[in-house]
Amino acid sequence: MSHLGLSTAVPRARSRGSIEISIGGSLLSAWLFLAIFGPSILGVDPNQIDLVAILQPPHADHWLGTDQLGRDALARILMGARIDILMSVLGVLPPLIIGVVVGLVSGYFGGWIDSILMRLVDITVAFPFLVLVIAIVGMLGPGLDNFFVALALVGWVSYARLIRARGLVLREAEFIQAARGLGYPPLYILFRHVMPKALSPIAVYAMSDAVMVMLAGASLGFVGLGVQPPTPEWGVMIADGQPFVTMGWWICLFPGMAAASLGLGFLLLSDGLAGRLGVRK
Amino acid sequence: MSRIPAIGLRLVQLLPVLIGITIVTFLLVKLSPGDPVRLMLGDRATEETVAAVRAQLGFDLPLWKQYLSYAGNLLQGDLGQSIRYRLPVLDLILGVMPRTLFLATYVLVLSIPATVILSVVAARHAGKPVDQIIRILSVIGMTIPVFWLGIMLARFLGVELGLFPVSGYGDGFIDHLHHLFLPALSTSVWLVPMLVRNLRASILEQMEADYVVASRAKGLPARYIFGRHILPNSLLPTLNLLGVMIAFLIGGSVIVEIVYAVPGLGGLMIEAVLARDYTVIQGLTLFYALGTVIVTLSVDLISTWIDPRVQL
Amino acid sequence: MNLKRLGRAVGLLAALTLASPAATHAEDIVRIASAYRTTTLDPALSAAAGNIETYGQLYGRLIRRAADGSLEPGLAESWAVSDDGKTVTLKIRDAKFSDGSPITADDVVFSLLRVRDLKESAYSAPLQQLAEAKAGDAQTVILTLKSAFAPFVGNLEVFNTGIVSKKDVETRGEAAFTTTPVTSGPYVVKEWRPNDRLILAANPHYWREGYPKNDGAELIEVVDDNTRVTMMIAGELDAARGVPWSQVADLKGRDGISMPLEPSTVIFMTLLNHSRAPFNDLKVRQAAAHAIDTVAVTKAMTFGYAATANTTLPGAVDFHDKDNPGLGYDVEDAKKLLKESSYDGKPATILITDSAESERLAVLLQAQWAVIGLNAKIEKVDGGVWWERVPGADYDAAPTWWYNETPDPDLAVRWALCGTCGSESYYTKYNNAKVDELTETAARELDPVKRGALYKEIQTISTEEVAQIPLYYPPYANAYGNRIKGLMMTPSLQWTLEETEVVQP
Amino acid sequence: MSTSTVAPLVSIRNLSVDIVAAGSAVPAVRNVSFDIMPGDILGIVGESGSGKSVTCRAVLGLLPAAARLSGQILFQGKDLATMAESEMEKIRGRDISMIFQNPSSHLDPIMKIGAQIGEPLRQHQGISASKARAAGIRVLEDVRIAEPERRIDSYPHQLSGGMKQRAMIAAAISCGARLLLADEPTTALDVTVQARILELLKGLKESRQLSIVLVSHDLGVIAQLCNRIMVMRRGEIVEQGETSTIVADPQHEYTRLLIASQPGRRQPAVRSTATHAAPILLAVRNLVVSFPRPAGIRETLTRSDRTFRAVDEVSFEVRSGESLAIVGESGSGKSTIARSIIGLIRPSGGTLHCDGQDVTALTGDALRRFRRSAQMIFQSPYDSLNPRLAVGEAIAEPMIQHGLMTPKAARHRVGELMEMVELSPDLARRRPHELSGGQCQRIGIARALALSPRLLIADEITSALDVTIQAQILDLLRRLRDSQRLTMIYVSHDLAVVRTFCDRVAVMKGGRIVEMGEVSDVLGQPKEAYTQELLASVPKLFGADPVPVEPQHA
Repeated sequence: MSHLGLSTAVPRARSRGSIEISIGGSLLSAWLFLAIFGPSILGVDPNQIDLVAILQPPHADHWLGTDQLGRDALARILMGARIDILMSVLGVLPPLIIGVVVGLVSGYFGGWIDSILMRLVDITVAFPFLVLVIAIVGMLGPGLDNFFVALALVGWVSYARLIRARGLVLREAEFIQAARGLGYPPLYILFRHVMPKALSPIAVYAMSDAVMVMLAGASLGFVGLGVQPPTPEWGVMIADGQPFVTMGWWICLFPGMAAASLGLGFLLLSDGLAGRLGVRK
Repeated sequence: MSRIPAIGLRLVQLLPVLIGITIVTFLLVKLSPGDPVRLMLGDRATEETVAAVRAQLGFDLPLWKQYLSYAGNLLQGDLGQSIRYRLPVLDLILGVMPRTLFLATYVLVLSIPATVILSVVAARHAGKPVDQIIRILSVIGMTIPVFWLGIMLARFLGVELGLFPVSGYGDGFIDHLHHLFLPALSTSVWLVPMLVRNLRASILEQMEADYVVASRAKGLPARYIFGRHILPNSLLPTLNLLGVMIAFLIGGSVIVEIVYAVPGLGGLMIEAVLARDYTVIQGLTLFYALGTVIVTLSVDLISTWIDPRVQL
Repeated sequence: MNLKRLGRAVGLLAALTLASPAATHAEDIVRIASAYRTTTLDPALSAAAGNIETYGQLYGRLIRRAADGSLEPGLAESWAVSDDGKTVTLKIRDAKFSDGSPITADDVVFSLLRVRDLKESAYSAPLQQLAEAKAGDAQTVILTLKSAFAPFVGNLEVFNTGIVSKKDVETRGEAAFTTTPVTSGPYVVKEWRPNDRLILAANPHYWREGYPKNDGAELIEVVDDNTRVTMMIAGELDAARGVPWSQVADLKGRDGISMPLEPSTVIFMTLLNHSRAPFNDLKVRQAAAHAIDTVAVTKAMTFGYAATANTTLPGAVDFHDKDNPGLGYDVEDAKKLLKESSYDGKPATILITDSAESERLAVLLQAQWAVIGLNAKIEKVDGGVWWERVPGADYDAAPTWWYNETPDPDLAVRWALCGTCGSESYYTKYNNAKVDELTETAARELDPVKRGALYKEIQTISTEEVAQIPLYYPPYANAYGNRIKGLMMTPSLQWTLEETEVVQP
Repeated sequence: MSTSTVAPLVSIRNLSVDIVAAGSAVPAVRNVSFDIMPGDILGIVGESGSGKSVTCRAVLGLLPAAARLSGQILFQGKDLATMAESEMEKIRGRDISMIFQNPSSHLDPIMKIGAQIGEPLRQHQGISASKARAAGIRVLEDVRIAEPERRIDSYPHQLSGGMKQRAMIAAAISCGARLLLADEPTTALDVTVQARILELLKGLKESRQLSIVLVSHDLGVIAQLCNRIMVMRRGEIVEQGETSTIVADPQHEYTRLLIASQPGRRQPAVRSTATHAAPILLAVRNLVVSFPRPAGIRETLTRSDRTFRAVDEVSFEVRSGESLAIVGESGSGKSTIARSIIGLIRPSGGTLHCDGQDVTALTGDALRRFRRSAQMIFQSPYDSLNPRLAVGEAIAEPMIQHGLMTPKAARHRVGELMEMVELSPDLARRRPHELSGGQCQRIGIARALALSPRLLIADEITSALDVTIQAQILDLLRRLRDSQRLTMIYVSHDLAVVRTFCDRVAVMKGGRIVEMGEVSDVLGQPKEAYTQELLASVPKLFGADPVPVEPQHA
């Protein structure tokens, strides 16, 4: 529709998605800051048990109250930020890398490699995501490391599909044809020209995937396959705090708000990036 | 044109995938640590007893023999016997499946209208306060853990207000609707935001499509264009997402099923995993795979019906 | 306009769902929810909690245990023990199976030997002393023991000794127990929905006249603790097993719900692996025990509803030594002991399953041990792995619980403290020849006073040697609705379901 | 027009349109006034961004939400500019209709064309679906679609481009509109199809007493069809009047530039015939390129032939220093040949000898080395450049990748190459979207020349450019060709360009060469019917006989 002169006449708003990016970015940076420096600034051991002071409501000594074992909730939430941010990153990155490599190879080279990899994709997607993650974690045993293994085994599929589709489109793009015509080596074209362009939807998807990973982690905690105690992971804090909700409203509320705000940060950044990069989800 | 041969061919193409699935689950379960017999016999069984039962169940055979016998039984329609319950796996699965299917359908019945309405409202007021509110609610819906929401809904709507039962499945259609309302609602709260985000974006994209201008040039009213042109075109990508989501729902209702004590496929799966009930895990996996295949096939069929460009 | 339409749609739906009648239950069906599942109906095949709760409802046993703990006639209307204590003769009453066929001495012999001899029998320990069982006549059973054995008659009340129909089992085989077995107890199986619930109906041929006092029961499996409580409050249950301690106060305060906290033979303790460092060193074990403030742990874990444990045996078994001072909480002493010990600073593995309770216990142990310099790391595994690694002695500490089937301590001692009775002191590999000897002596001793002294000695030795670290004795925290009367849980994990009346239909 | 005795159909007075974005208003149309007379075919010509389409859309109130409009659009005594949307809807499609450039995107892909044609009928006349269908068939006959009963149940993707445009026209005229606004209706079509659509419009004007506003960037198209012309530039009308007057005697400097830029206006290339004796650089023998047919399951099942031949037994030679044109319409296989030559597509048969070396046998490094001597310039100036790379990097990249230069030396060479294509080296740091289409195409040329190729293939390089830019690029290429002694293959659908630019021409149709020879011979006295049709279809600025128009106004 560029023929019309309408869309070109409109000065393209380069600031598209900026509000989302700035709010989402600030949320994430704030959490990153809190995760890195929070625990040492506060200086309270998140695993310090005080059996005399269990389930105390927020007050001067414990700003966000204490939990069922008398541990300081604020200290646990701050330490939990490390776990949850790490979880989002480690839960997203390996599947992303595997998926990108598989998808690129599959989409750009095609042929029998593509056929085999896509059958693998078909097999993997036939399993419902959460059930497969639960099954794998159940098999390997609970804990963060096995959770990441499960995510890597299951999560790559979405990335591979996304990037394969992009690869198929880009393969026909004129600037890629041009690069081939100029005699660049295939792998150079793949990594220098195809990949950067194919990564925009991946970046957008990864942000919302981070939220899914956090939720999956929390759900695993709920069915008893979460992180090893006493690791202060937010989802497990919520799940473990469940039985005590009637005794103290603060126990699940604060980790819940922490998780929601980090999730909000990721989703806003995802939206913002989508707007900025012109990615359709 | 008749689509029967096409569907048949699709099924044939899926055979290697199905075989792959059985191999993957078989290995996944077999190579993992933990002894199912121990769980089956309880705390105080002796080692001799455990060994005897293992031998009886054929767990001492080489892996490939175990797989072959499993695959052979499958071909005869025999999914084997639950190690834990000593009941045919097929009976166990068929016994709980209707509940999960009912729940999944219920979720869809709640979610699809909500998705369409919310997306349409959001897209038509893109950038305005209504849109922002829907968006914020979506984000909240997506970030709240389902089990947390489930327990809160049960406490508030179920216990405090006494509007809905907080557990079980009920007897009879109306009773099912009543019992499964909260589980379905809890799931929808998570599902709808995902679909809304997708459909809203899709509608906004279609609203800028050339044929919309062309339709306006024909003098068609905006509302007609929206309903007759923009919406059907927008639904296609969301339909594909929905297909993925249904497959997810059928198995992924685990958490909700546990919170609301709805004995369904998800709960059976978790129990089977925790108890290492190999045969049940394998049977369920096969069912999930079949379910996914059927859903994907249906989505494809609906797509060809909506969009003549799509070929099977 | 679209919001309006949305509102209308929701309203319509709500009207539809609200208009439906609340679930109607048959008038005197008792609804009980437990986290533990029924996985088999064959009494010989399982010793898991859910099945233990179920067996008693289906299979009548020779002996019954009265509310005060004394033994009273069951299917055996009388019994006599020979003077040498080696022969037990039981007179079977004129009773019928649920299919109307008579219960004979043959069925009794068949049932008992099945539990003792079946390859897959889950728990043959109660009948290990049984040398021979034979039918005297149709109504008489003669049991010969390997040696005199004081607790034997009491063992005929253990959960897996229920009487099954020989004919039914022999004709239908395994299938008899996967659908609707012929039963001898108060109920028959109306429908079994595995992974969901067991629906029981009154057995019309039950020998106890006028029992059960209800038409049937639903044993519903609800894994999540909160959900059971929510269901209880919402009035969807008559009884909820295992209310989380945190919710006990809330439920106690609610109208129409009672929370009696019934005595149990349950003990929470932590296993210690005696076969490898660090806990093969007595001083390390003692240090570990002294490091734990069991009173505070009891309070933190159960909000004070449980009693702090003082010996290695459950508080509610006979001959429990209430006067044993226990190991005591003394951090300085613990530090000193640890310093004197062979402990090299390597972290010990605390192995737990995914239960919330064992997780919290593990965290508490870890924190309190850290105070005296005993390092520990927590390893959470699923039940299958736990049950592989504990018997294989591949752990250092494992907080868990167990209960005793009978008030008599014999089985408890054999299970948890005896190194030569099969379970190697609950897989701790604790092996004290003196304790083993005392176990056998006490079992043969028929005089209760003397037996008491022997069990006291066992408790003293094993507690001082820290066979395990006892933590607390919790009561059963079951909630009951006021729709029913007469339902309780006996210390040995049996519902008094047949005594239960529905008073407020 | 001042002496008109007939009232204008639509009278536009002081129309201005601003597009508001990010708080600032950008003028798209400035203070434009003109009349559309009954029976008029008014041509609005201008380059991209001239405001011609915006003006056209403003008449029907189809501007985007960001547009701010002032001035009057008088139609039947009412001002369309201030009319309520609900009123406007009654006029659109009934009194005034519009058709658009790309029929594929302007038809709803998932609705049968019959329904789409019937929509305005049902909307404006409230008739039943079956009556609308019958009426639709009649309109399809009017726009001369064969087998209308069958076609009415087709989906857009089942129709060819020309048929889709006819279907769109059918929808536009189905309610008997008096004015048809045609916004670049033939730009996306092949030249022979374009000729037929223009013919159709001309016919409809007669048979339906239709007035037409034809918006186009192609002065030839306008001149051929319109009796009046309005030339727009940067949102303003620079000149308007009778077609013959304007073409023969343009008053405004810009109009003169526009006319001068028309390919047909330029002098045929005067080239030495010495190339006849030059050695053969490229020899193509029996070249076949097959593609797998996009097979549905049905085809897979029936095992019918799953390939089609895009290039079918084609042979030709190119001598050193020569410029060969390959012309043809879309799907004729001309681009496929171009891509086969540099190895982007692997032929399924035949040979390609370049400098005596069989290109089809080359793989890996050998193929990469060969590519230094044969380079290609692509159609879309923006799409052929990686949007993330600065244009300087894009030019340097081939030299570095082929190990011809160090990055530092390459940077220096980039400056030279940019000057060679008449761009300021200062632009090297810009990214493609920061440059104009013409500038990007110059970057594309510079990049192709970076490897100093002997053979340069230009694939439709000017079709995405405005005509004045097109002329500049062709002039540049001509100079480079001569100074660098390049052998060229010029792939195009534009015969007018070919006539002025190339020595020899091969006319392709359906994968085969139907006629080949010296440009002057083939285009002067075409022997094949297809070549004749092709030539006849080219809109001519001069000698065109504008549509006879009844003198409704003097």
